[in-house]
Amino acid sequence: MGAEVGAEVLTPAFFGAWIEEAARSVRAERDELTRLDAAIGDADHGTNLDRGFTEAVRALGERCPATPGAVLVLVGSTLIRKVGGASGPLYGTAFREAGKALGDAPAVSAADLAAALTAGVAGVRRLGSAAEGDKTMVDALAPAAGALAEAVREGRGLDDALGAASAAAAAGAAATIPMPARKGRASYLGPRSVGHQDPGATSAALILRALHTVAARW
Amino acid sequence: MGAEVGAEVLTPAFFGAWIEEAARSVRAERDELTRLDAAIGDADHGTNLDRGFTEAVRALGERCPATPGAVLVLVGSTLIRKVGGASGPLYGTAFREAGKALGDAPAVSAADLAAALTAGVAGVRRLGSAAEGDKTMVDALAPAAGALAEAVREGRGLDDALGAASAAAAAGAAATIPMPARKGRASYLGPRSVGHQDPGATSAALILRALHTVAARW
Amino acid sequence: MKKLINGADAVVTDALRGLAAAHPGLRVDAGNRIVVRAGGPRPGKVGLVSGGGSGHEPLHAGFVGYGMLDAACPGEIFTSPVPDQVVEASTAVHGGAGVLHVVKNYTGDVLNFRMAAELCAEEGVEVASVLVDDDVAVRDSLYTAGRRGTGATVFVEKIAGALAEAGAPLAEVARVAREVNDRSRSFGVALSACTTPAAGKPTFELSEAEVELGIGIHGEPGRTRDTMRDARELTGVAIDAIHEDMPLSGDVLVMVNGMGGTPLIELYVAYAEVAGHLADRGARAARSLVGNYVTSLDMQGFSVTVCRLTDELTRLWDAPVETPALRWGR
Amino acid sequence: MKKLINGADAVVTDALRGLAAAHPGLRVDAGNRIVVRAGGPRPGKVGLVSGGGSGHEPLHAGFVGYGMLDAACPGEIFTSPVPDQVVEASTAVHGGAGVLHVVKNYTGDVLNFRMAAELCAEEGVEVASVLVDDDVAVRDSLYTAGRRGTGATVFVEKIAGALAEAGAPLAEVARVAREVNDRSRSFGVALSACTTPAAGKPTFELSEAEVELGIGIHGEPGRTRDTMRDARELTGVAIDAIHEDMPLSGDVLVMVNGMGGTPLIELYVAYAEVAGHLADRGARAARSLVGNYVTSLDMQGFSVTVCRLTDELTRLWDAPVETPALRWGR
Ligand SMILES: Nc1ncnc2c1ncn2[C@@H]1O[C@H](COP(=O)(O)OP(=O)(O)O)[C@@H](O)[C@H]1O
Ligand SMILES: Nc1ncnc2c1ncn2[C@@H]1O[C@H](COP(=O)(O)OP(=O)(O)O)[C@@H](O)[C@H]1O
Ligand SMILES: [Mg+2]
Ligand SMILES: [Mg+2]
Ligand SMILES: [Mg+2]
Ligand SMILES: [Mg+2]
Repeated sequence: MGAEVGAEVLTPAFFGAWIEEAARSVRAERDELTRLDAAIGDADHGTNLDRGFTEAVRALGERCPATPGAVLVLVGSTLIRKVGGASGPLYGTAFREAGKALGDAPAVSAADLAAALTAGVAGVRRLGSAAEGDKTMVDALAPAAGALAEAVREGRGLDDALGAASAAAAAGAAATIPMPARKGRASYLGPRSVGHQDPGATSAALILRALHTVAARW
Repeated sequence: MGAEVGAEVLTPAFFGAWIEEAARSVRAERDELTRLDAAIGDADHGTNLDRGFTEAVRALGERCPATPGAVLVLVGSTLIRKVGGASGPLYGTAFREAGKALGDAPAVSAADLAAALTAGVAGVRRLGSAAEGDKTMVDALAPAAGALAEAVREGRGLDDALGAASAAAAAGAAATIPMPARKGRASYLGPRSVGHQDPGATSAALILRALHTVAARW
Repeated sequence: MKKLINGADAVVTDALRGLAAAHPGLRVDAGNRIVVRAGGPRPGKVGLVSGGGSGHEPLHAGFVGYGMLDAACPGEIFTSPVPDQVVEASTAVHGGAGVLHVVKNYTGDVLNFRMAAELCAEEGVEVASVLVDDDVAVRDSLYTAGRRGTGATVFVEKIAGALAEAGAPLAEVARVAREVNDRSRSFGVALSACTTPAAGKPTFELSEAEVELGIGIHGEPGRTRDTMRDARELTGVAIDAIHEDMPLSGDVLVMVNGMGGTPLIELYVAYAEVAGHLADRGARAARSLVGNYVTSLDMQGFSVTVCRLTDELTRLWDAPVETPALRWGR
Repeated sequence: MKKLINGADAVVTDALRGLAAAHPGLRVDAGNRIVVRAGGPRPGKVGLVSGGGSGHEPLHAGFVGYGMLDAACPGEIFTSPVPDQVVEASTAVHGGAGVLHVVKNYTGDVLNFRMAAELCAEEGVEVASVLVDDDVAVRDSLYTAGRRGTGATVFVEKIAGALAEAGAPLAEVARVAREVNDRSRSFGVALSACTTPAAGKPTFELSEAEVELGIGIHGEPGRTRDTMRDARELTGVAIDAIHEDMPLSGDVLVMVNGMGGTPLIELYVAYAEVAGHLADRGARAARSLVGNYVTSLDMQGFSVTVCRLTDELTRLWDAPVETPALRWGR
């Protein structure tokens, strides 16, 4: 455990395992995500993501992309093609942009992953024009990308670095609770959105936790 | 109290007082009648009769018919014109036939009243073709008419005779509880109508009780 | 009970005011509760009059217009109209060729329309009546008031209305109306009871696991309470009941009708199953209606009505109609 | 939750099968979730494509047909469609004159339609988009995703559809679509929440004494919770909110729309009040729709949509239309 930060140890299989773990985790939390979305949205976030990640796992199984970048681009495209709603294009873009940032290297490093995550978050921001504090998935994704980049700069191990990213995402998701929403459906509620955790930030934290889980046993 | 059975003491005012008392009683029991109708019918018997008797009282106030017969015919016509449903034509016919039986005498005796009630019940039977035991208003009206006729034959006083009629109607209404309905809406329920008191029999008992109440203080 | 009303006593009058405001093609007397086609009676055309308790909207007032009813007499909620209404409506639409009363088979409707018909005769208006009694859930008509009139009412009114519009005489219009009724059967299922404004609470209680099978359209419980099942099975129960009473084959007109509280998406789910069940029995849904046509206030549930078509009935069904709730061809 | 379905995952596909069986004038691809007018694209006619989450029936698929939409793309329940659906629908209806996307203003709909429009452009299909955002309950659009698209969608689709049917070019059809949206406002009130099949329980709880004011069409709570009132007052709240945003005068087209679980009799009660409130403000309900057109599954409640008419809009509204849910003139 604990590969060198600079080492290109992250193979397509690693990324495939991540998506499988994310799919498992989304499936397990599906009803909770839907419940969160019922409170300030339209009660479909859990089913949306469950459908999307199930399809992503299937697509990876059928096509077995040869590079990490191709894995993430395929995941992103699948999410766009299968999820719908706000989260489909947003997560789809995140994965596609992250995948494109990884280029066509056959394996990538933690530093590459950090850069990819940053690129993914930038894609989400561009498409949805949400800033941190708007009570969206950005509130989990952006701190996670920041924490990963920081850990990589500090030369911490992969497990450790992704642990930091996952923790930052979870903290970011929790921090959405007191926020009034300014983007997405929850914004229609104005001040009534306060007191509820954003479903997209919650799912983002799950996806980052899955990444850490897979890294920890890699 | 206790006028002679043969005496023609029952004036238009007596019949007007009866209808007013019946209206009061129906108003007081409106929700209960509707509740009974909800169980085996369509939840409108209380409002139907309340509407009808309110209109009947108003019509009597406006027109002040000069004979008992005219009072009852006006009441019956008003019920037909205002109630609708099954009970409108049936009660309307009962009062109209009873009124016609009273002819144009300015005052009538308990014996006349007994004959009129019998005529009214016959009208209901003819129109609705329900027999006793079918779980309808006939199950309260027929015993009441029978008891009144009997009491009159026995020469009992008005109060006493109408007390017997009222008691017979109440017993008849209660006896509908174990019956399966064979007429009206409740018949659609088949055996499921068993265990509920028929709303029309219940209202018939109320109307007979009102008659006794008025007679008791006449 | 939460309802979008101004008070239990005002519902019918208020709804009629709304109907009048929304449909300039109708002449609505909200006080006397009569809805008539604007333009007055057409000389020589048979007039079609129907009516019944309110709470079944769009039935009947929503079917007043070209090619269907000439007048409707809405009673109080679930209460048949009084004879006066029917007489007034009949004389209003009488164009000299007589009037057909379309009467759903309920004791109240039958008695009030019968009294009205007698009064009409006294006033010189020739009246024929057709009794609609399509609900196969009511059996043993020796021991009941007979089958209820439910969904087939729409078919009878549309098809007889088309024939009347074409100028057929009263006897012919009555004949085809009876034929439609004879060839039609219905069966209804409730997922929840309805709440009348006057009662203020549901007419019965169903748990999450229960349905009422064989319901009518007045919030009364059905023949039996059974376990909740999926759309395929529930529609199967309905089609079985109909098929057992009237073997299905050939081209049929079928309506999947919502009871008022069931959204359209579910009615389409049900229709997909109904079409399949019909095909399994060798019948073909040649014509169809999916939607809320004969409702029971806010009840959740559905009914299925099937009419075995003839060429004549199909032609009359397809003829133009222009009413608030049914419109095509113009 | 009791629903007339075969399982939460099957609802949309099953309903599309039912739609296909009931409406031979539609070509339905239940698997890919595309509903297209039968007969293929008409050369030279602008294609009209809309779509959005399911659960709002008859919107949008019920408005596919002559004089209205050429195609609809239903997503999952309350979930906007994916770009592939929109691209496939757009290419299917493209008759060489371009395609108009009618998009309700929700982040998901906007993003998916935007991606689809880019893909269409790559495939050589010219696309214009009109965003419907009529819901005045959403204020402060700096701090929100902007106004929601609700009832005005029906007006936009009908009126732009009529112009497209008449052979107008894409820019003209887009112009009139935007004009309808600009002249339209909506406000909705919930008496009860809806239950999505996936969630299985109501999205919020309301007591007997409460209503939600300013709701959208996705089961989300409104801007504020308030005390239940009668139809006159509740419609007054809606008209006030609309009037405050867009002063009402002259001839208007008005829709009193049910949210899916409210029976027609109550919608007519509400319409009577709405017509009165409009008259009080000097506006006249020159055209109207009363019924369930843009629903939210089984939610009880209503919305009011008002469009300030021009002669052109009135003429296009009156033009013939032949779809499952809106039909006149043919
Ligand atoms: N403009 C946006 N930028 C970033 N994230 C957004 C934006 N709008 C919505 N989201 C995210 O999407 C989540 C909702 O996703 P989902 O429920 O699947 O879609 P929908 O809102 O269309 O039903 C929200 O919780 C939020 O995190
Ligand atoms: N054929 C009949 N003969 C006598 N009484 C009848 C008959 N049908 C119904 N009734 C009586 O009418 C009562 C119902 O009256 P009501 O609820 O006012 O009318 P509806 O059944 O039309 O809603 C029943 O409880 C029953 O007593
Ligand atoms: Mg959502
Ligand atoms: Mg009753
Ligand atoms: Mg009744
Ligand atoms: Mg959604």
